[in-house]
Amino acid sequence: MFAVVMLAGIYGLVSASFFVAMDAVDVAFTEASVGAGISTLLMLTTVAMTGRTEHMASHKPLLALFVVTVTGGLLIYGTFDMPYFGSADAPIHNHVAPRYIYDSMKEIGVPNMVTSVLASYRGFDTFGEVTVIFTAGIGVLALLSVVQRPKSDAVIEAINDSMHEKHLILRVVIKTMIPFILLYAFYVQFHGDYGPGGGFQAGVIFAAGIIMYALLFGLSAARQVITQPVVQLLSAVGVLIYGSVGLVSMLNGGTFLDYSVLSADPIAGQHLGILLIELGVGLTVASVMIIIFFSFSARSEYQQAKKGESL
Amino acid sequence: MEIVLSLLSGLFLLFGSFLCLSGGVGILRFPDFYTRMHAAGVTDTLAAAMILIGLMLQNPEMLVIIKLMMILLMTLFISPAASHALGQAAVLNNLLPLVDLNMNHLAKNTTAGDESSKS
Amino acid sequence: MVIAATLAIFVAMILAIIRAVMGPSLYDRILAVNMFGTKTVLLISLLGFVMGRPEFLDIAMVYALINFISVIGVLRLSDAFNSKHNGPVVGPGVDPVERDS
Amino acid sequence: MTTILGLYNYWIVIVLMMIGFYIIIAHGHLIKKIVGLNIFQTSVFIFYISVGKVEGASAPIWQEGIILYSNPLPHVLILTAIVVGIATTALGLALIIRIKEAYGSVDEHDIQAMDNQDMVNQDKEQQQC
Repeated sequence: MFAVVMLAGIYGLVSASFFVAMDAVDVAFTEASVGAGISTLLMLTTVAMTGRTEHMASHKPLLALFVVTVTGGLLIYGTFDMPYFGSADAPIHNHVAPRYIYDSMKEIGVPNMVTSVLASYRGFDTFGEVTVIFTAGIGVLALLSVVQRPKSDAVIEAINDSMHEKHLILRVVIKTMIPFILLYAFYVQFHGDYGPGGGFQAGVIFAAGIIMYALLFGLSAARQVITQPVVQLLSAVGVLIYGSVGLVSMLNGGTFLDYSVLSADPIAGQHLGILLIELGVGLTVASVMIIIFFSFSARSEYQQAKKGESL
Repeated sequence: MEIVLSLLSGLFLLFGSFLCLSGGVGILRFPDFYTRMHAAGVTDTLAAAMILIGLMLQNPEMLVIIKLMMILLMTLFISPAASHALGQAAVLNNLLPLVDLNMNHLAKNTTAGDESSKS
Repeated sequence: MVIAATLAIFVAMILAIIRAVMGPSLYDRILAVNMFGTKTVLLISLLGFVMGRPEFLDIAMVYALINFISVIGVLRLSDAFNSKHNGPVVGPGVDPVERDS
Repeated sequence: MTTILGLYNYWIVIVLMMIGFYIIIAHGHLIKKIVGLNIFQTSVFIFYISVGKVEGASAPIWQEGIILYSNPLPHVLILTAIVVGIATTALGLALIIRIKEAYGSVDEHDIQAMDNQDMVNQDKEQQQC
């Protein structure tokens, strides 16, 4: 099982390099921060909690193989009518894409077309996605949250000391690196208009910094830095910021999420709107990732404590 | 000046690629975990440094050079720390290095250890 | 030269994948994944130069960070695996824990 | 020959997709099913991104002197999909943890056997009443 998870991690790394080769730098950025780091960690936590063994008898390969081959064959038959790889006159490039590519600089004024499409042209879509992420965070919280008394300072100190001896070098290295990671997350957040980056990526990087802290200093210590209520509040605030930007633009006489009316100059309004929205996205993504990780590791601690009692 | 720079960068890149390849061969061919770690850890750091310096010499833009330097610094920070963590975890969990106490039978024991580690 | 370096890194990555698939111990896999990650950082920065838009080094930077985080995380979690059964040492080069896969 | 060179990206996607599909339907282990689902998902990402690529074009970030860009629309769709994907994966893993706590197993067949056993027991109880 462990090997499966590690190879899945490598798969994430490979696909990110593939995305770079395909010009999709923003996607590569996201995949790099999500696919390689957080998903591997979550899977490993789950494997650690559910056990590593597997029955080999429970396969029914022949029927499955048959179904898969037939489906694959049909799909390959379907590809013969598809436009060739890389051809510029494929239908996908002739519908809305030219407007995004050639007019977005005039209409939005943001060099990164992915950001302008994400936050402005298709702001509705992104609003939906952010809500889905928020809902998933709530779902994880509902499934895994453990009622626990806050530990006393002495207990936290004891855990801290025991880890201090074991991971001294790592802790020193990471302590020096965490400020830079958080700073870098802010850079990604606010540089998203000009280069690859944006709220989604920045949120994940920020969360990764906090997760690193939690891994080496213990969950309780991390919870003292960022308490559970604060994260939960922030995840809701992010969605709220997004929605209220839409409402404010409606109050100013535009349509929902039309940022041109936010300021006297439409381009400046677009800039302001995109900035605020990316902030909302970043807040929600970061806090949902932190919530997910905290819930997983708190559950794992809870299970271990239960095991200790029953022994 | 241009020619010297591109020549230098080519040399750095060549050396970096050589180190990369030797590290790859090392991680595949060495007999036990600790020697493999040596191959990967040592060559990785230097190879990354060489390739990044080679790239730095190729590009005149300041921003790109600064970014490359940050990547280089981070690699120099991260690689040894990760190697240390790996080695420590392996030692603490009773993964023993392939040591031959009886030096005369080095070749024989190595193959035996290799087989048992594959099983 | 840049392209040659890219190819060399590619070959090294493939060798690392072979090691990650072969195992045999858990730490070998983590080592291979770590090496694969550092190679990916180099590959992405080289790819930026090959494609003529070297501004995209940000991705390589993220990669370096995230790779480190995941290695540390995996090691911490594998501690949790192994603390359960710290059995007797089986033999040189054989990890007492890795049994499945 | 031109067909092969022109369409290979779709075929790679299909192969990946079918690998994911096979893992989902053939394996009983729930975490493996999630891994399979992830592979399937990534194959769809690769499909979108490869469709958006234009030969000889550059990344869609505006720069002086570059005329041809790849299509930014699929990038946007996939970018959000990746983050949503990790959120939903986390939800699935959370469900698996609860299943393990409730049944003591993460194998589909064991769980189904236990469910059937429960149903039989309930039927017996009802008959006795």
